[in-house]
Amino acid sequence: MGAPGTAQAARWKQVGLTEAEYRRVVELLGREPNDLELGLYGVMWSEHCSYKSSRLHLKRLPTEGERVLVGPGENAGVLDIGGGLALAVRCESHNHPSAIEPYQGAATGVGGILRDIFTMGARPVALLDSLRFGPLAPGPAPRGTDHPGTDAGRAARNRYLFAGVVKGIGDYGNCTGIPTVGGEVYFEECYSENPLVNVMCVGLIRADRIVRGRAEGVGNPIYLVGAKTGRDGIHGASLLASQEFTEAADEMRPAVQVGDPFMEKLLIEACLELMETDAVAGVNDLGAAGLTSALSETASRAGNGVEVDVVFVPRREEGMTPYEVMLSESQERMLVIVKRGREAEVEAIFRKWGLDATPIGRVTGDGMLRVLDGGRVVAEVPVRTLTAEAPAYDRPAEQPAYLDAVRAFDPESLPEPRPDELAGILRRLLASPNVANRGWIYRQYDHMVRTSTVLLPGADAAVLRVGSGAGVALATDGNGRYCHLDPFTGAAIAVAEAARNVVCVGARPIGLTNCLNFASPERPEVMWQFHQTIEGMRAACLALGIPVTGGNVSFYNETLGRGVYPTPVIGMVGLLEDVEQRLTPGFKEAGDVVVLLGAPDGVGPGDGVGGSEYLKVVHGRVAGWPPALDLGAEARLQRAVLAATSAGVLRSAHDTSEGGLAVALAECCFAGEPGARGAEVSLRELSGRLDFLLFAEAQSRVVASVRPGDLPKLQEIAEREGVPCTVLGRVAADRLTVLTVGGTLIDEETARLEEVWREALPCSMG
Amino acid sequence: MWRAEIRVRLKKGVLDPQGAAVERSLAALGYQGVAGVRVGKLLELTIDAPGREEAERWVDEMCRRLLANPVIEEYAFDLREAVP
Amino acid sequence: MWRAEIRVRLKKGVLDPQGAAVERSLAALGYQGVAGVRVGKLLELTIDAPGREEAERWVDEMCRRLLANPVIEEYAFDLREAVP
Amino acid sequence: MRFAVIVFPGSNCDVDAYHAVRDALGEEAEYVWHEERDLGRFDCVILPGGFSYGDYLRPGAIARFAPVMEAVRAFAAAGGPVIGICNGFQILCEAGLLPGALRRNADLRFHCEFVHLRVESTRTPFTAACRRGEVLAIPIAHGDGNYYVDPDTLARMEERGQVVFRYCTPDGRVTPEANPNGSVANIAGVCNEAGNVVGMMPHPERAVAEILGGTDGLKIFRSIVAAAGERQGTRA
Ligand SMILES: Nc1ncnc2c1ncn2[C@@H]1O[C@H](COP(=O)(O)OP(=O)(O)O)[C@@H](O)[C@H]1O
Ligand SMILES: [Mg+2]
Repeated sequence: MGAPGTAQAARWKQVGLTEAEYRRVVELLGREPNDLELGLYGVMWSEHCSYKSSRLHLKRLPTEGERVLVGPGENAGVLDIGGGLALAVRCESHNHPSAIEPYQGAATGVGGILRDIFTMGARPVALLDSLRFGPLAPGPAPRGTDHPGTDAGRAARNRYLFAGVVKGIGDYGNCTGIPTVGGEVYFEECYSENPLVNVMCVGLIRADRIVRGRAEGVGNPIYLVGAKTGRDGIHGASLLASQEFTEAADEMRPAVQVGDPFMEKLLIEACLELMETDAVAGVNDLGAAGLTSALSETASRAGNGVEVDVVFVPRREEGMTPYEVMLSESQERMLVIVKRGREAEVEAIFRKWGLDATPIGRVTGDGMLRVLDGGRVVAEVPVRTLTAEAPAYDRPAEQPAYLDAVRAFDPESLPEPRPDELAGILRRLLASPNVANRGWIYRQYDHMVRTSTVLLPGADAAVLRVGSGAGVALATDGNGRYCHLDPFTGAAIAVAEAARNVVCVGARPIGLTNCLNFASPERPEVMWQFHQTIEGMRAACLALGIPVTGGNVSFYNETLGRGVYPTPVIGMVGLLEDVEQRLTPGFKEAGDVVVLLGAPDGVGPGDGVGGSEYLKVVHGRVAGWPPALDLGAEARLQRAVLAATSAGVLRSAHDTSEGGLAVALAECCFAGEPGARGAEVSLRELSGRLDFLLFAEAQSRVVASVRPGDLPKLQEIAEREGVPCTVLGRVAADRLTVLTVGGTLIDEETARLEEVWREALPCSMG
Repeated sequence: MWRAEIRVRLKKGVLDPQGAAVERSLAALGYQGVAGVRVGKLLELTIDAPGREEAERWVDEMCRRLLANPVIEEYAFDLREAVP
Repeated sequence: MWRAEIRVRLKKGVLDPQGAAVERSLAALGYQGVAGVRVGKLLELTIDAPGREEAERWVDEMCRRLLANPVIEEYAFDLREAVP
Repeated sequence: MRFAVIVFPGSNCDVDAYHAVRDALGEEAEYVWHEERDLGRFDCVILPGGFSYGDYLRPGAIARFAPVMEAVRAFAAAGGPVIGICNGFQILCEAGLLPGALRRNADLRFHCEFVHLRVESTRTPFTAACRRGEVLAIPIAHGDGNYYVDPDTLARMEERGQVVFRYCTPDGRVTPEANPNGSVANIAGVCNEAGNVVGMMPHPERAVAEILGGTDGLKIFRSIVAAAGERQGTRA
């Protein structure tokens, strides 16, 4: 073949490579690749599979810790939780497929993350979902973003996406019998064109039974098990997630895949039964880039080669080419590398579960990925050139221009509401979709199946009971608006808040997984945001002593040049030695003392106004600096709450987040026991603007309640840890009352406030 | 008044887990010669339109906008005049 | 070879939550003159039978045994000869 | 007592039912694979919740043809106590062992939450230890729990005390607001004419410990143990 001409230009473009990348392929092979080989490079070198824009930077994340048994690089991270048990943890995005077909996109996202977990030999025990959509109701754009406002059609589309995604996640999780125990959702203009759907899964495994995704043992047979292979999603997830949305998205539509949760359930049971036998050398799920990725990753991790013949691959459709078979992203399939001689045992297990299990090839020692079609070699490339030697870019980065303008905002310039307006503002915030009760979502998820969920959705974190008497706390967090205003701080807050949420239920954070959702890495501003985010996460992880066990990067969340906010989503895992010590946010008994742990106004007056829900909902602006985060203060606060928990002093705990102190207090009332669904608090001791005290989102604060007699003990602990401890007032029966020097600011029946908060999402969704 | 019978089917090539499950179940019940089972939707509705042409246009529009999911489904329909 | 198109409908008098939801959504989209929306199932399958009569008998049996639930559903089907 | 927990492909509350019997109730339990044909060694059969065969076509439609269902039928015909929970209820209806059918929830959404049930009939072995009118707090988790039966059959069932549970308010009133799924007459559970086969959408196996939010589900399992004791007593 001659020098690449115009005919060839189309060649690399068709598989999503650049000309330089194509030349690199030729150099690595020492020849021109054939069409199939080029297709292999196309998917394996896609952003989605190769992490080519992020790989160099992700190395900055701290990944070591005493509890980390498996760090990044495998299908999931694994954390030691004591008693011989471990947790496999992973988070993944399914943004692009969900934007095209919300129900199937989200459902197959759940399927994919489940496979990542049971691939390790772990039984999936919980799912969480972190979602971002555009606004559910029409409205103007806030000042400070370049995203357009929301018209009626756009709002209807957003509701359609939201409803479809929630149903997709629910149906898949419910059918497979894995409880969806928590998550989060935000609504912002920037997610209208590009919704985000991140799903986290946690699995339980004996620490000495971890299975690796490795093609070990030359001569071992390679089995493909589960669903038959169709033309689903060829160039689907991998290419979709590697290029921004354009009008051409329409053409990609046949790439949508349909999930089969029943098949997945059978796969889970069969694979876990199989892994009990010790007849397997390695297991890997088939995800993006299908067989190609599973084969090259397993071979690469083991330093081996693989040879498969596509004629053996069971097909759902006729006339499929080797290219289609190798690149198909059909769901619910697994690759199993079986120890030679144990084939019959393995086949019997899959037969019992009614699943196909077909030998398609074997492990070789020559480091090549060799694809045969009826015995004839149709592709042959060194495995490493598809994986380790894939390109890695240090793309140019530059601080975005918009930052100067949005940060010029001065909180003091805001008109100060009259005291009699504050109750109305509280009601508006409680009704904001970013604050309102999420029951509309989590009621659609079976969050109780497996009867391990001992703290149901609605608290700061979910708690599962595990082993004998221990508990695992799980939460996700990530405020993209904060990251838009300052990605470093926003990312650090995401880590800190996720950890704080876990701490608020009495658990010690032991590790995190994450999903980084960004616009196009080819834009220097986006790359700058990405760097800053990584650095912010790093700083928070180091300060709080929490290792990163893995994660996922999703770039190209943009449409026609307008991208999503930089949105890191943190999935936190916490451990309670004694599950009976778990804390809940609700007040327990009238007369208990209500305390605020942490500095009431953060680092100073006006802290936490920038980027707040108050600023957006009431003043129509997205501006300022996000709340400041003093990592030392955060670490002290978390230590104090955990110390008070061990001492058995706290009756309730809930951190302040979107909506600030006033919303946090209201939520403690809503979750209160009968007769303890109110509070009478006073801001008399606090100085500063009332709207800021009530609604600013200063970090590192927790609302707690204690028996009056235990207050001194709590104060002592707080003092020892160096954490401010302000007595706010008392738990009351059924009203939320906020007083100040001048008189009563808020005096509302809890039930009335709760109605506003509870009805907001159901009302928007009809 | 027109009565429309709308048939919504999964596009060719799109996986139909329900159809596959029904096919396996039929085989287990002893119906060996059954193949190609596909499960779709059947929608029926009455529409008040001045004439067949309008009824047709409206039903077609409804299918595109709501009743079928163009990403994975295709549709077809019949109309017959109904006594109100 | 015979291709069967089977229509499974909720019996008259059995409330149809899906139909009601579709009707509400259509009204919200501005289709005022739509009424009586019912959502059923459309099953299609190929059956290897020596003749039309056998094919008919078998499909009818499948419907009674599996494809429709007689407590709430009724069914009807068409057969046409298919080239294998 | 020895409980059989039937496992269909796609069952997923089998483990919970098993543990409820073993750990909370303190009786024996054994998983029974859907291909087995003999239930002779058991005193009670549980058809657990989940999504047998993915709930494809209709929930329970495919599972009812499993080989084990012949044995369940025989066990029930001999007067043995059988309870279907959620998907198990759907399977029993599809199999014709219980009257009626379960349609899609009225709002087309899956509902997972604690609800209140009023015990309407204590003539079944599963409610014998409850009081009539007693209110139980037990979770539901289903998308197809909208019970339907034609009016004539319903009238006959009411007469014979075949309506076992109804959705109600915390203080026991049967209101439309307390009905989570649109079931006729707020029905949450029914039994056959003989009273030994019960189906219910709510999950008693999820309410067997304080740490899970309540123990009302245990009353149903305890009833069956008590009823079996009595039966043996009368036989002796
Ligand atoms: N998408 C979701 N799926 C499941 N549960 C959710 C979802 N969004 C929020 N929740 C649950 O609702 C509760 C409140 O969530 P959120 O307001 O994000 O809490 P916080 O402010 O403490 O981070 C939590 O228990 C959370 O797990
Ligand atoms: Mg919180």
